[in-house]
Amino acid sequence: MVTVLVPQSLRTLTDGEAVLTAEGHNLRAVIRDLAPRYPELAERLVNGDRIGRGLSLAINGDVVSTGLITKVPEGAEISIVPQISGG
Amino acid sequence: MVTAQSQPQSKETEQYNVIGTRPIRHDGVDKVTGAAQYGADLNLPGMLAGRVLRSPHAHARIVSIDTSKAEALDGVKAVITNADFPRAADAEIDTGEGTANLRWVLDNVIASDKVLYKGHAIAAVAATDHHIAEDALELIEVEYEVLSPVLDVRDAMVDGSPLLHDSLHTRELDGSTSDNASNTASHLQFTKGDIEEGFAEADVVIEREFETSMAHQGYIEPHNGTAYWRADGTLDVWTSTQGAFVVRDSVAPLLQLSPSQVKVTPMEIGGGFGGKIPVYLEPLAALLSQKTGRPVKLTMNREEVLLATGPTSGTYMRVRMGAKNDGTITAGEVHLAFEAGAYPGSPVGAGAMCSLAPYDIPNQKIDGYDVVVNKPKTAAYRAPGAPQAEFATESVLNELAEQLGHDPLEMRLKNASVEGNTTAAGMPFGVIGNVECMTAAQESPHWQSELEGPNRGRGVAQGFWFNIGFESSAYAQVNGDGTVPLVLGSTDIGGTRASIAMQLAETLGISSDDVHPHVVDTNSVGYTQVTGGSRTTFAGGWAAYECAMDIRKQMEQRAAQIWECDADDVAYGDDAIVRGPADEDGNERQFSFKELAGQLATSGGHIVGRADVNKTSSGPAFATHIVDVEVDPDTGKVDILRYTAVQDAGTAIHPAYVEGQMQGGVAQGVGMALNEEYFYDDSGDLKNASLLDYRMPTALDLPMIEPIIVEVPNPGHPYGVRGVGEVPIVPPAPAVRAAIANAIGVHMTELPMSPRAILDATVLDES
Amino acid sequence: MATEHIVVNCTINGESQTFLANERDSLLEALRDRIGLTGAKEGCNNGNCGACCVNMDGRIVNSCLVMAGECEGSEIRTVEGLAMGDQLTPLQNAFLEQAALQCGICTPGFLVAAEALLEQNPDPSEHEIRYWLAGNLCRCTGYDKIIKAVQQAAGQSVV
Amino acid sequence: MQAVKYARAESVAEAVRLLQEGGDGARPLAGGTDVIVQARERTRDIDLFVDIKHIPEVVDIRHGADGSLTIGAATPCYQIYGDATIAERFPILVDSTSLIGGTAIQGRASLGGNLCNSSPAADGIPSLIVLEAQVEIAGPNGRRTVAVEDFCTAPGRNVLGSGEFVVSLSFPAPAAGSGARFLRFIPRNEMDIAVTNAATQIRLNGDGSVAWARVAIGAVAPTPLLVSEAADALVGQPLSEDSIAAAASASRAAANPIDDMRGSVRQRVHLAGVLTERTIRHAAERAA
Repeated sequence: MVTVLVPQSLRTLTDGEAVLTAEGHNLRAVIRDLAPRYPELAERLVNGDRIGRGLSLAINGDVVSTGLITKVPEGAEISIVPQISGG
Repeated sequence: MVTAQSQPQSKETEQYNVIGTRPIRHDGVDKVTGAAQYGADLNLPGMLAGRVLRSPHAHARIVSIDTSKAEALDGVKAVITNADFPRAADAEIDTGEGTANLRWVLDNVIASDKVLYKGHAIAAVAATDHHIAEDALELIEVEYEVLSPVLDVRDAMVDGSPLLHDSLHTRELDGSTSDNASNTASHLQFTKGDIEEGFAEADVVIEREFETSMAHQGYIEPHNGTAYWRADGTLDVWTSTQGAFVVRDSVAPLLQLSPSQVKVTPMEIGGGFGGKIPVYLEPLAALLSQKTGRPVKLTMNREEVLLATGPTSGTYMRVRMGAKNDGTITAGEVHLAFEAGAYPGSPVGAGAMCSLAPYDIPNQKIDGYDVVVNKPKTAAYRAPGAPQAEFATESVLNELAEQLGHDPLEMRLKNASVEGNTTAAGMPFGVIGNVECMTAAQESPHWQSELEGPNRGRGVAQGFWFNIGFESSAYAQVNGDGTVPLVLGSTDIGGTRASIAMQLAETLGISSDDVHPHVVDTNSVGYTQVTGGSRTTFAGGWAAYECAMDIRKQMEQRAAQIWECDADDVAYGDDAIVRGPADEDGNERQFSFKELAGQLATSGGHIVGRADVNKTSSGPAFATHIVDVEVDPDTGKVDILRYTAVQDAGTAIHPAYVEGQMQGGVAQGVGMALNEEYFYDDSGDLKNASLLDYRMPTALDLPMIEPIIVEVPNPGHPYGVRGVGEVPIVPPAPAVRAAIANAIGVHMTELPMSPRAILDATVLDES
Repeated sequence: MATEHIVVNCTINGESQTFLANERDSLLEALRDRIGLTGAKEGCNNGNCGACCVNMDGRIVNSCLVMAGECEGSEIRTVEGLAMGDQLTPLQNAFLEQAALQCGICTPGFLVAAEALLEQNPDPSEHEIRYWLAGNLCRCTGYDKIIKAVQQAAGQSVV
Repeated sequence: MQAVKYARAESVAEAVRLLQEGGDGARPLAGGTDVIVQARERTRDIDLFVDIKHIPEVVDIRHGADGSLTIGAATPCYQIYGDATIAERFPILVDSTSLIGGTAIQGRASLGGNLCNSSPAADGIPSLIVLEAQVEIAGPNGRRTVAVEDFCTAPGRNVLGSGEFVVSLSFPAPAAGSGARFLRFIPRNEMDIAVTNAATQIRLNGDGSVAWARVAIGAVAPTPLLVSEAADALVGQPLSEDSIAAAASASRAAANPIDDMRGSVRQRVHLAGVLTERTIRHAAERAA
């Protein structure tokens, strides 16, 4: 099981839920697992083969750069954050 | 005067042979003899010189452009406008560390129907000589319908203010958009706990408003771009960029080419700080080259750099924080409105996530707004968004400590984020050096010293930045003499050839002088992300590590082949000795790296190591800065008397260049704190577009900057590296503000805290 | 707006040179575009950054603020003329050892300016170094290591 | 860069002839630190530079037997502040010339150029005014002399007519008991245009009272200003907090600045007072 932390701005898509649980070996699988319960969130998190527009996903605090196929370890915390760029 | 503490304090590095030493950088001799070739130094046979015509208005509709007189001028070979480009698709492209709308990228490169800031490109000319190209600009006739500009972020957010983009609607993070068109491109919000409950628990609550000006990266080398569109349809681009692959992946779709048709060669780069990630001139040079069949070099002058390339956002910010008498912070509320410039994309998201990150505050509410205004499109600038946001939050925290009578470092320690804490954005912290930086600052000679004299004050502030990972590649071959050419895709902006080569050398157990790093074009190395986000030594070093491990494995196999034994029985030691099983006579068999290298050619061929890594565990960076100032109360001028910068580097690969990043970040941060600002008049004309009036610190404006490197190794990197480049620009402004307050009792609310601003807040204050 | 060319005779890095320049060229443009010496850099083109610093008749000047025609009969020394073959000057070595450069674009100007300082003041104070170099902007280093490199080249102990 | 030609004059007469033939687009070229930028940025129409640096009397420093001084208009700043006699007798000229631009600018920039550029914020002109400098001008009708405070007429404008240029600046010998000081305020410590600047020359009687004074301020009006009211507030009495404050107040009253990116009206008026006060104190120290 993994935990998905939903920021305030996205809780409109989860009926106000801030912490979700899901199953899945990679990000795509986790989002698929969420889809029946939170279809709008799942739709927002995916854009074709990519993570949804303007968003990044972080696993245990590390922003992923390998997209939806990134592996998710058991017990991980997944954060949904806006895209960050560095200088 | 303070002198540098030149060695890292941690003993961690003693386990290494190369890491932690200070070799001469590999590209050093070229750079002290004038031999290094920067973008503008390129000279190709038959090359034409180009110049760009720019808008004199901040906001106007382009009614017509007549280039005929310019085209008729002797020596002019081509003139282009937006109409000469293929129609850009309404698609997202990868611009380095994020994405951008292709149509907006093209419109920023060269305006289509509207100009959105003074200096917006309108047309480009190629001529036999740059003097002629300049003459030609004066012959281009443009008719404008001048529109009212929007120059202030709060004005821009008001309903009914002039709109930059009729099609822009406010987008929430959840994907919903506003009904009406707006200059507010997006809004995001993070919360944690119950903010009102948090304030109810507080004994003291402080709320402050802040305004900060746009500020420029200020790299000394202006932008440049040279292109040669060959008869076979392939395009060569040479440019000063932080990311050659990003240039390729921007230029190709703008010109509707395949990435395989575009080769980008990164020239030496004269500074970037985030500002040399976007493309400006390269697509123009390419199209001019296509039209003329000759190589075309475009260069900007300084005025163009300041007018039309990415500064960082000006802002309006409001922060409210509450704490108990014992110093526990109970609530933090942050409102950030960031100027994006002419197109959406300010770093407000990062600013929002950084704003309270150093502290474990149970109740938080953070709002961020990305707002377009008639100023140049902002670009990344060293820890984008963090210097502004943390200026606001650190300033309020310092005032809370002052009001409660707490030592500002003690109060920070009491509330510091540690491993396991989660930020309001839902990001948990792993192993971080937040507390370690604060403690090292407390123990520093600077903090332990007394500051005496009238109008003098001391300030302190903390800084946080994420750091990023992403993709990097490395190839290395082993030569017969045991030297190792290393091929990299990362532009070397401040010593990364050395810091990456040192990690390869460490892994192979050889001297860094035996590694010869080279930065090559996009066809000659695997995909490598920008030199930015404090990622290059982290990710490039990791690629070098894996590349070296690949070489080690192949050398074990080769030794086994030579010794005719099982490869599993051969081991490459960290001392660069390859050991095998004893021979039939019981003699130990081993090769030194050089010995085995010498036998490669005759034992089956050479060895090439390669790696392409895509890592995420970049490890956040923290810094604590202490500054002493003296304020002249009659003139409002602030002098920096002493400065100490503490920072967690994870592991300092080349400590001298780590110190250099820290010192350089301080200098930029002090510039932002004291004098650097975009000064516009009401018409949107930037009045200080020169290095005379855009006042970056000179050698006479700074003391020696004492660096203290803390090393809390990043468990997510083979050598514990954390990025170091960005976080040191974060604490200077709030630290200087606190020092000014300590000196003269006035809490400034704007950046820069220029002499004018300080006089207005003191002797000329009429309120 | 006709463009005319002028012939200029001068000594550059010890060699006498005759070159053809556009009459509108600055010394910086002549060095870079006509002679092929690209060590001096254009940072601002109006005398405010020092990246184009060269030595002209024994004084440092911003080569962007000298017309090519003014160089007739003068002696010019650029960053390319500092080292003798592969023998770097003590200042060049000090810049490398002190890590006094990051991106390196300002380095040629700093070297030319600091060499001139040490010629006329072999033992400058920190303030004298900072004052002399105030017209040379560096955006990467915060100046700390540049000052130390000059101190090292002056034979001063550098911590 | 505009299409600008370059000509080198070997004599005053040749310079006058070249300038006259060149008409409105001809400009004398001394250090070039302002005029080359103006031609490059096309802020002024220039099609001919007449280089006056090869005319001996335009680039030299002459000390008169009576203690007077003549400085060729194109003499670069570094030669002025490097002249031991100037440093001893006219230290205020060192004040001004050592802070115009950076070292590389000082290798070229000149007081004559600073004067002829006629910027309200020029860092040379207030010092010239309080030293009572006379400007020697050569032109088609021969030579004439103008008091330096009458030279500038508006920002970037001055009394020079067609074919005229400044040959030299002459300074009377400083009287015994006199001292002078120039200060400017800039946000950085170097490489800036003055937000406001000021110069004071003061002569003290043996009893410490002020015998004579001259105060000038810059960047607070279309031209650098001679503020006689400030001097009047000092003369005839010992220097006191009150008299210095009165002089500062006179400078504030005389200041009529603009708001721009370099300073606000209020800031400049305030600084005119601060710098007047400071230059008076420093000038008195030098006089003592």
